[in-house]
Amino acid sequence: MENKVLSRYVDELASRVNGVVEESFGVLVLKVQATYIIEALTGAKNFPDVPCDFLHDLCGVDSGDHIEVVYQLSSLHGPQLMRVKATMDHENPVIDSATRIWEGANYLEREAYDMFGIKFKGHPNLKRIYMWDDFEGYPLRKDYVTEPIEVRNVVRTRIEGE
Amino acid sequence: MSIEKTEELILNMGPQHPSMHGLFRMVVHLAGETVTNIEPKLGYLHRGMEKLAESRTYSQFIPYTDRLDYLASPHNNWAYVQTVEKLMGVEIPERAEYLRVIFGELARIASHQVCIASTALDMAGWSAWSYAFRDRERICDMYEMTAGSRLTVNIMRIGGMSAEPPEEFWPALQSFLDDTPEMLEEYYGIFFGNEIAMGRLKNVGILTKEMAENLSITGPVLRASGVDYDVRKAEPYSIYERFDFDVPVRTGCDSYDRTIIRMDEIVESIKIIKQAVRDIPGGPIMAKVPKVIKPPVGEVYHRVENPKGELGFYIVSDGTTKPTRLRIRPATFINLQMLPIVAKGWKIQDVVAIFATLDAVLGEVDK
Amino acid sequence: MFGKGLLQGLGITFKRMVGPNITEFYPEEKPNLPTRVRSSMGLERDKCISCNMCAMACPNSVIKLTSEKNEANKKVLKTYHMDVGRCLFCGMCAEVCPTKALKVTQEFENAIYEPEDMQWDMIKRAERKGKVE
Amino acid sequence: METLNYLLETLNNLFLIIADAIRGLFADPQSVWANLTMNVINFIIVVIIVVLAALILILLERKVAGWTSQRPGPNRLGPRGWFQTIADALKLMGKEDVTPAGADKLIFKIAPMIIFCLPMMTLAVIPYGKDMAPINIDLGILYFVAISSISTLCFLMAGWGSNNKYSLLGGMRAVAQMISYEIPLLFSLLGVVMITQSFNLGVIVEAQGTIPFIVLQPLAFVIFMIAGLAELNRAPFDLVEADQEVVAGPFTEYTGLRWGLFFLGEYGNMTAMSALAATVFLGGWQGPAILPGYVWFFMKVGVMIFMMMWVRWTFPRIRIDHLMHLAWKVLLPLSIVNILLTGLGIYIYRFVMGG
Repeated sequence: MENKVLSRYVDELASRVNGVVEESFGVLVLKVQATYIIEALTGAKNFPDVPCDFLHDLCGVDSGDHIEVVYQLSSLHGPQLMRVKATMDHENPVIDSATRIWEGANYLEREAYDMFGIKFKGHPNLKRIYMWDDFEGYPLRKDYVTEPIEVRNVVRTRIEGE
Repeated sequence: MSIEKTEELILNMGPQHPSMHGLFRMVVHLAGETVTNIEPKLGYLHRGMEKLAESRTYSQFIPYTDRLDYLASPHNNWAYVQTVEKLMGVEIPERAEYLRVIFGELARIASHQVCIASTALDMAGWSAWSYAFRDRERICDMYEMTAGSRLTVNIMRIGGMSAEPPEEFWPALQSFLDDTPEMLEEYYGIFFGNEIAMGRLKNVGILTKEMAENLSITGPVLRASGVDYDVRKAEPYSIYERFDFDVPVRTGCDSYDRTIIRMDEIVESIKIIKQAVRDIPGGPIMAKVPKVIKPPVGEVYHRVENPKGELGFYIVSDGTTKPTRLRIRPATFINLQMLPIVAKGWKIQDVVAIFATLDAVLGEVDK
Repeated sequence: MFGKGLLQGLGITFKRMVGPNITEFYPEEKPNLPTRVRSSMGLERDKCISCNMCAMACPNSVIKLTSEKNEANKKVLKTYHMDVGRCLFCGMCAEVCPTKALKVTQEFENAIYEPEDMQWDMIKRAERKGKVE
Repeated sequence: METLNYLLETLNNLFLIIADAIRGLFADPQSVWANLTMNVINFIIVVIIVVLAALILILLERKVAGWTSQRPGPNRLGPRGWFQTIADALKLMGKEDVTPAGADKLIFKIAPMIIFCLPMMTLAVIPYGKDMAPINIDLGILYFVAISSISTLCFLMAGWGSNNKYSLLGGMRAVAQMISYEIPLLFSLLGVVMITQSFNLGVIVEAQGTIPFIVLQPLAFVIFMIAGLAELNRAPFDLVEADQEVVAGPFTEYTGLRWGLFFLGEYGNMTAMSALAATVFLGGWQGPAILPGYVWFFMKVGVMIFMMMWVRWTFPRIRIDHLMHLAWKVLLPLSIVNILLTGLGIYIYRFVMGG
């Protein structure tokens, strides 16, 4: 019942933001272009009756030809769950920051920037969070090359007479 | 003659600092003793779990989940294996579900004991620390006799449990459950009932309900801010809907409530374990799963109530033996965002206490 | 009344002060570990069928083994190396072993002085252990 | 019975007899040279007391820490670990003496030396038995408090000289805390001074022949203990060296024996403060004549020290604003009330007794 109401709202929202609605394991997935993300998220936050007003998670996904930002939305006042996916260009991923809607997106967006190089417009402090500042490359992208174990695995050898 | 101005003192706390719970580092701006700004710096324990997952098979990643929130490793196993099971559509045997609940709740107790202990220790309550750790040892013993390890337990497998608890497990569990009221009384007597501790924690570091919701805070920290939300009730996973328990909520929003709510949660966990021990059926502990785990193409998100907040796994599968993308939603990483906001204007001692009440485990924060 | 909690705390610590100790006197009294404790790995060479399951189950590619075929065209283990520096001690290798040739053992005193000692030659270890006992 | 009494009497005056014997070696027992010799001997004895007390107390502290958390404490070296501190001292001597690059070298180096001198100076005025004060001065209490407050300076010197932000914070905390607690400390002693009408510690002990002042001045004793703990930077008032916040405060940059001197100084000060408490409130060397006076005295000091350790391993640390609040808004008014009540009591006593 609840799900039907939510599904109706999501469909309405999808038509507003040129999105596609899918369902995966009982969760509605709304796929939009990166330019519509703020509209989609505000829309989801302000659903009447079943607001998806809690940003549960935000992460980047590299699907080969394009980069996605996945927002897991839920609510503290009901069982509704929703997933919003914003697709962008692989070469130059730019998206609007969700920090204006949820302050909690701050670190998550920094992490996504750190790992995928997604630039969040309007983020208050978009710096690398895990890797050091002059680290090159974005580790979780599929085109990031890791050196083999033999190169990384430097073992000190015993010096004779020690 | 130059005019001397007062300056902010910029103090670098961590990564090597006694109260930074591992390898947390924060740059604290101080005006005298008062904190004007905090910049947390993360990444000193970053092991690239999500990257590692992409080069491991689904079952090979289970030991790695132990290293996330290493104080409650069965819970991490649980969240991960349930996500994969959801993706594959595996039904697991009843007995395995009950055992998972027992181990998960034991892990919750152990984790909360460490939280209480380390909060006490960060305020120099040495004895409270050692008593809580003494009692946690008994849970570690139970892990050890069942799974063979005390900290990184690695007890769950995709489709069930790795091992049936040995005979001596059940009496040990029973005596632990019987002793818990006494333990809690002791923690209360030595730490929570202490006027100095109350003075240190009460009305310090207020995190209001609105702030908590806006900052995506989860877990006991959220419930101490007056939000009645627990994944075990809101979206019952595993067999939690069969148990009768309450979700403790406190409305103080301060450091004291963030800590003492964990005492209430221990009481609830004891209730759940008692019911699980009463109802546990016999039977196999492992479902029939293929030797090589190959989930279908798809994506799944699953979350569980970790002792420290909501732990979520988001797996994108392309039909091969290795996940394309495995995202871990770390609870304390997101909870940590409140530290600079909440601690502003308090003394440097309060920052240490507030950080302790967050119960951050850097294995989970840095992944 | 203010001070009640303080006195209660003093009472608890005094009770513990005069009460019994809980310390384990480790080097003098060895702990009695449960048999499932996975502190190190032990190999029985004769049981091993060189199926490579352990190496495949290992999350960190710790195990490297080679085998050769004998007269009866059966695989026989030739070398078996573990790079314990990378080992998580998760016990997955022992769990998948079809013949239980690889087992977890309770030898926990694994501290060594040199990094190269972390390369365990499991066959040699098995032989050495046989001599000691 | 006669012989037993005689034996006790001898034991009680053992040190006085020895002192007389030494003086007797000189042609004129009251000459300058005899006095000088006695002073040197007294000095050596005080140094021995400080060092021995520190050695024993460090072990005892660790033992108490162990016992409260259900451990045996150090138990490796010697019988039940009794030689642990000696081994630690040897280890400290063998360590490299590091001076930080940006340190103010002179200040950095003399701070531990000064703090080590203070307990010796303060312990010199304590009467260890009947007529057994190494230096018997009339302003004993004032001297004691004045000297012990110099340690504030040492903490600030160490904190400033280390060129470390944690140390600086610790040093600043030390100044704020110790100067605040000086006042209630001295005020709590004033009640006793009013009763005995003397600052001389010997006279104060003599006055407690029938009844120790803890009975007459319980409030003053409590204030003295709290203020004394704060003055000594002991838990729950150890904000200066709080390892969870400012790591070790002023001692962060010290290594080896310099750090050891701080430790010796801290435990020496602790002994001195306990000795003052035992002298002023618990009756010093006064006690049933079954044991010599100095044994009673050291037993009382021991009890005080054990109390301090017990408190340390039980309580969490207090916050800095609560600390100031406690000093200025609670202890100071209470100690003034105590002085008022004492004055009133003396007045009533005199009125009743017709003095």
